[in-house]
Amino acid sequence: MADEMKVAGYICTGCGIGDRLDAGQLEMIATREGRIASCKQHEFLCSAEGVKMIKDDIDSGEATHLMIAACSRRAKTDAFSFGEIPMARANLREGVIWIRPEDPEQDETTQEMADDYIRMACNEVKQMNKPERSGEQELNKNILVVGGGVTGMTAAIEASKAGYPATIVEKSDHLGGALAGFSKKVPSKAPYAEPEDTGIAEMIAAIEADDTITVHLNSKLAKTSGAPGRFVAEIEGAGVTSEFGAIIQATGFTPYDANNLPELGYGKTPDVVTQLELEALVKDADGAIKRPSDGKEVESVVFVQCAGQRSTKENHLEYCSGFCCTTSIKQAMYFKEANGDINTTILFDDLRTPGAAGEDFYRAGQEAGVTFRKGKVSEVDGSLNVKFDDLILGMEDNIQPDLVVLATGMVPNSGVNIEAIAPKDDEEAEAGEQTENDDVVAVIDAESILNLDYRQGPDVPQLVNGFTDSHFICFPYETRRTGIYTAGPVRRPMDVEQAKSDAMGAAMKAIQAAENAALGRAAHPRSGDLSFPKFRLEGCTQCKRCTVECPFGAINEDEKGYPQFNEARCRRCGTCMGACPVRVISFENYNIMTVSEQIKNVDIPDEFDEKPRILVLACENDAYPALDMAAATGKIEYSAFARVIPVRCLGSVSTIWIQESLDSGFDGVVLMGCKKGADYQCHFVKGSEMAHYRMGKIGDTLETLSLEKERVAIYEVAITDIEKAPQYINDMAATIEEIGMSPFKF
Amino acid sequence: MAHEYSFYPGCSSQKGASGSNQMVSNETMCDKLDIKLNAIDDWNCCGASVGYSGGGELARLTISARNIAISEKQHPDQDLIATCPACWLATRETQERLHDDPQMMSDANKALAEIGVEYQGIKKPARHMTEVLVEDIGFDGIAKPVTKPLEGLKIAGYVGCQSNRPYGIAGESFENPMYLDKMSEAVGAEALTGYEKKASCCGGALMFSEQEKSQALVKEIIEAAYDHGADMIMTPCAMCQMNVEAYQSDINEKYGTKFDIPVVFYSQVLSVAYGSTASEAALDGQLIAPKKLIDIANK
Amino acid sequence: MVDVVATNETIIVVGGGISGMTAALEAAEVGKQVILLEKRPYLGGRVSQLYKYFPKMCHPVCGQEINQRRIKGNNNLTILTMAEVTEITGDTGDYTVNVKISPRYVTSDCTACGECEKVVETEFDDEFNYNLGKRKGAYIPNKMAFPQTYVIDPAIIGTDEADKAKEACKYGAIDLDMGEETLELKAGSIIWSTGWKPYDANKIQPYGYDRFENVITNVEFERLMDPHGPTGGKLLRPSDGAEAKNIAFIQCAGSRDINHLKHCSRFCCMASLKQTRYVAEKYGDDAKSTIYYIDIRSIDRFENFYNDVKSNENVEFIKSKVASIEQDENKNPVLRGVNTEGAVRYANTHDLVVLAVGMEPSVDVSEFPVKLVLNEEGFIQNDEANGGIFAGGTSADAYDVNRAVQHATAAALRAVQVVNNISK
Amino acid sequence: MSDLNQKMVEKYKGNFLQEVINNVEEGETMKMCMQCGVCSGSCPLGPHWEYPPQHIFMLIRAGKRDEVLNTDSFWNCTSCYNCIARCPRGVQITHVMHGLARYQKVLGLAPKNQPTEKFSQLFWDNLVQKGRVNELKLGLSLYFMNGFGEGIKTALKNQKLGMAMMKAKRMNPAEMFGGHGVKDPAGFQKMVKKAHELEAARIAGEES
Repeated sequence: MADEMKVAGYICTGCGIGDRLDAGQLEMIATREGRIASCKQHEFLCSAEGVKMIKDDIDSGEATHLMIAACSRRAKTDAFSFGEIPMARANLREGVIWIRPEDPEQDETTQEMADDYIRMACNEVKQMNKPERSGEQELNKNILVVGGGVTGMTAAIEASKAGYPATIVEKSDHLGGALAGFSKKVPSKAPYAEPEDTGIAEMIAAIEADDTITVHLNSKLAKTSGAPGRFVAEIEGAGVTSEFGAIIQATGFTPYDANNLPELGYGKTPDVVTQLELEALVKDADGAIKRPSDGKEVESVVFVQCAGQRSTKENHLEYCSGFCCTTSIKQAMYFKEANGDINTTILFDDLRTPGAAGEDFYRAGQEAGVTFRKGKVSEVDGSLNVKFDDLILGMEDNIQPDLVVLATGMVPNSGVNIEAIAPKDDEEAEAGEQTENDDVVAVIDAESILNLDYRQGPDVPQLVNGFTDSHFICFPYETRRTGIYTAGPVRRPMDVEQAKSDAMGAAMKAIQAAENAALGRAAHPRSGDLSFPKFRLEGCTQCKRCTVECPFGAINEDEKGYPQFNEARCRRCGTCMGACPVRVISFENYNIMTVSEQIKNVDIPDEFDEKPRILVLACENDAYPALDMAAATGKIEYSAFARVIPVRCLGSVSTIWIQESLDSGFDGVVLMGCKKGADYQCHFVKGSEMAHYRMGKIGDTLETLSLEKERVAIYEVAITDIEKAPQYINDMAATIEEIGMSPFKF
Repeated sequence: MAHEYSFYPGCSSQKGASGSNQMVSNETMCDKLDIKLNAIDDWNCCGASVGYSGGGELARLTISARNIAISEKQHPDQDLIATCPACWLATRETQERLHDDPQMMSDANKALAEIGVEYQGIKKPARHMTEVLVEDIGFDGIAKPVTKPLEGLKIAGYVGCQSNRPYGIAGESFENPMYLDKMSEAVGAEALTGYEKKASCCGGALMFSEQEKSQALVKEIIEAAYDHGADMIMTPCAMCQMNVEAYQSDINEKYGTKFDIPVVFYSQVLSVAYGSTASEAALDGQLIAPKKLIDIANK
Repeated sequence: MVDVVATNETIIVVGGGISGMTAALEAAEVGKQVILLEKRPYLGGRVSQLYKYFPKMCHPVCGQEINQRRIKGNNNLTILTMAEVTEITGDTGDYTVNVKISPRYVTSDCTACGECEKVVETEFDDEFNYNLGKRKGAYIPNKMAFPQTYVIDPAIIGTDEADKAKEACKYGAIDLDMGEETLELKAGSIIWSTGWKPYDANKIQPYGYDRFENVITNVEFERLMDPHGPTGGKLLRPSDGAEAKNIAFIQCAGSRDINHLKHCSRFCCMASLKQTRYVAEKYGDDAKSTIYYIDIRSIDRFENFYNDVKSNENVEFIKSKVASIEQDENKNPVLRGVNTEGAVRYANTHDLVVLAVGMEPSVDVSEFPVKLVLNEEGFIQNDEANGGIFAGGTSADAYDVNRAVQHATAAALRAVQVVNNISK
Repeated sequence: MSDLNQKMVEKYKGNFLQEVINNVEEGETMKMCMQCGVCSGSCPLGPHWEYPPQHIFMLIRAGKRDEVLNTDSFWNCTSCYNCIARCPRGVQITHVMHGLARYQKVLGLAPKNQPTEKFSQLFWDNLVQKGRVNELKLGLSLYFMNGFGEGIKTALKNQKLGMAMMKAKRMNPAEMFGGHGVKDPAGFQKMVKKAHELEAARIAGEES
């Protein structure tokens, strides 16, 4: 195919576009002003026939770039799908006729709106190129699993079953983790009535029998560098360095330190033990369970739930570890199985045995004769006297058992809290990095786990309560370190069955990361995107903005301080592009120019036409769909003076675009991005936050232009804000009416 | 062809007993519906709902087992039915309890052996008279013999407790049973379906020992019936009938109310709709005369 | 005519809710051929009927937009809506799946321009809004419906209403002669993610859902709060359209109850806590919420959410399974019971009661097109006897969205394992 | 303290839950109680109970033997079965309440002058005499259960009702003499006696 660019335009006149707009004029603007090679009209462009017309032009070489003026880029995607061919879509339906009233008075401005979208699309597509695979890494199917507990072992076994070799790095001298120290586990199968074998032995056997699984005991990661498809891990202890396609972090938990609970008798007498310590007692006991102090057979045992958990006291855990209620029931059953006459009492606040498995097991415990009392324990003294407030009987009561078991919680082994130690770039600090991390509890393991050779720190970012969870409800595995997935109690508190299931999910994502890295395809949420950031070294001032602001820690710095992009780590959000003050970062199909050209080519009527222009930069994930849906209601309108440009993420917005638009006579600019902060909804986690930060500084720009700061507004918009989003645009229109037109119209 | 059943009348449904009006009207109703009730000879009391403390579990179960055993001997292929909810409940409970607990079963038989009776375990679950009507006769069947539709008669169907809980009538809910309402409608009366006290307790046997507490309950039952504009309250239960009808003057005295509402058995209502005379329907057995029903009967 | 290529390396996902979508996408994004079958005319399932998610109070459609875009950009994934599995035969690595596809009467030529909807007058209960509102006989099921294609209600087929719709369509996208189709698909592995349905509140007799207008369910409450729901987001109680400002939430309505659902449905505690936040957001101090509970089950960081709600003095917690509900003369529900903490007897009048009904498997045990190992509650067990058929999401247990998605991702791996072992 | 009561205290050493499970009608089922309180809230005479059923179950688990065996709460049970119908855990509450009342009585701990306790005994004695209840005699003995003077008052108070019942042929003076009964009252009594012996033996833990 010829190398020269041939932009072919196609204007659909269906869905009322032809009735509401002068298609002839649009076609003329496309060819004369947009200066594209050809432009055709079709009354039903998304029909088989219309699509064939386009395909034929592509095949005949008449079209190397497409300008499609029809409905929103979100609509009819099946029809308008032409592989990697650069395509711009002028949104004449949702973007123009559906949000403008059918009213002769308004026809002129409505038409002007459409005219501009044609100009914008024609000039946008000229700046787009076919993205090519980076070819940075080829397929590496090896999965690195950090941690050899039940989660890690499951991940390795299951990855291997899918045909992906796994390597387990375990810091201790044995596999099995915490569960290896258990006598039995909570039942996983109906009728969920009896404790069942931990299954650890079988798993270890399976791993030993599997020659695609490598195990390094007494080992940890000295250094991890690279990216999905080409991670390099220096495994200290084993003394090997290997390459991996993806990483699963299954480093589990550390039991909460019961020494923080003297009021519950821990430390005062050996007969106050934690759940994990009891497991050991039971494992060692042959027959009767004896208490540590004097070896007396236990005839009465009390379990204290939520020991140091669900509490805001200092050094306590605010969260609920979830597994402890069923664990205490299971442990009470140990005693009942040994001897039905042993008194077993569980003192709880809320009994948390969710699901079918949980509630069945609770009833099984009752059947077995376990006593449950809703009671708040105030004290356990050295003589094992358990004082508590029985919340049902409304009375102080006490029991003096032979053994007290404290249900203490899980503290994640999530390594270093990088927000706490990150090189505090002033800017970053102000940007309020990781506000949701204020309430991190007891960082047990200050030692790094992954030792990532990343600009942004050695471990995966932590979230609420120090766990590494993604905090995405819809996408639980999305960590901010591409190709590194956390699973098990390090991600969120969980029991054995959930951990095993979690391990499988993480293995799924890891396999996916390796495969997609090999193809140069982006990971979630822009799955499959082949574009990736390129940068012009000559222009770079080594200011480090990009390396600091990348939400995914994708960019490192070389010794000279130049950015090193790691495509496979990149999520293609463009935050780096937005961050770069000298505009050296770009994507083939999305860059400073694709937007600048749209801005420049909007027709700016002169001041006295009273036709202001409002630039709307809307996040394509939420704000832009919200505007589409507003249009679809057929009831909502927004100003005909608005020109909406979708952006990958508000984080990708370069302040230059704001400046250019104001220079060229735009009267106002509205930015719409996703919610930031603790409950962020930004699909790139930090993008929206960065944008807000940058816009905080736009004031200076406005001052130098001696423009009112009201001319630039930034909003958090949720996808459901189909009234608000248009309203923000109309508000800007009103503001402009108030403060008057921009003086920069030439 | 006639439906035949083995019948357990119970203490209140005896000549000259508190529920004799139920007994009489039930016989009339059954004639009209071609239902043949074969009373079991030599039945004994079921222990009712207060027998528990004097009798205890085993003795209570044993005396009911005796009835069942006799019934099975006398009318082998017939369902055992009762008109009295307490009798039915005690009998059915006994069947289940002895079925579930072999120890209890053998103990009961040891006691029964004293009189040479043996209980062989559950064959057919005991049934309540209303079950027979609803399941075997059906509401269409109930409507068939009607010669005097009870037009304009507003009836609050008061189901009470023991015919409804814990077993209840098939397909009915414990909280809002509808079968009495459907019966009323089947015979042309207006059923006050929204009557929210239809399944609440009248105090049962505690009317004798805890009159004040029980009458407080009855007051609400009657009040609600008035609120719905009922002409009368209709019940399947002799205990309910007695408690709700007999103490209205006491309640009036205590609460200054002016209660004077008839409380009848469904068997009396159906009998009248089937053209029976007032005495055939045992309407002369009421303490508060159901005038509207009597007028229809006398037409 | 639907034509789909399927081999024994194909993965079939049954159910297009959040779990099914996730399982299908995760498998497709690792390069597998996937066919996603959905019974409804659109994807999204139950979550699309929710207003907000806990704990972030964000909107389900937000994640749906991303998933829809993942689908649009993925050629390995085939979506069939209005499709039901009628039979499954064969074994691991070699299944034959019979699928019935009901007519939509609208082809892919539909541009969603909405002309047909304008001309059709007949209205039907809107199932998307749990029948709280009405929709036309030609309709797009919801504003985020995917595929963005209209549906003609079979009930108007053969009437002049249908003809009117057909005429109104400029694109010949309406095909009234469309008939039911049946497909026979091969598959190596099957992911069963048909999800859940709310427990039928009519069965919970003491609470009179069937008798009292102002007793509603938690899923209905979601629709009432949604600005795009039947009341435009106004919290209006059914009996008189008055704003409800004293709302009772009854936990374990049908759950943890051997007379109904034996299991704990897990999500209902958090759902009710979330719903009290809706009320607080809407009315601030002008409204009161009361939660009647047995145990509050806010596990892991949800505990922080629970603490936030507890710190709101307009939310009261009463440890009690409500015994019964009656209705006063103003149709206000009156709740009777005993607060078991201190044995306090109450008769509380509220203006609206929300039953936190639980989840039961949407597919009845007896209706499974293939024999699977189920637990007593009807959830699919993770059992080798199930061969290459795996549960994904709430077909396996009662989960919240996050757990369901996590579980579905794991299910995707199980399926991938099967087909990878075939291809190698 | 009665011998039997003493014996039981020693036998169960504070494990009152087990004592109840072994000796109280349907006592086994109360293990499943999860303290939801639906029974307490469903009881028509609930407000009159010192401890409502769910509270009693908690007391039993907490080993509060005296509190439970000294209350007259369960004598308020009207046998309406609301609690059983609504219990989410299948606890046979009505029967357990009956069972506790019976057990309290067997241990000789029944509260003095508990009207329902007295009446239920009268009722049982009455039925055992002839195998069927003699309502007239029961009525009269009921009036006089609190002594002669009381009886006259109650009798007069209820005279109107009595007359009305007779008029309605729902009370028969002839019942004073003979009245209904089973054919072999003696046999019936023997049977009941045997049953009581067996039950007593079981509670005492003797093999029967």
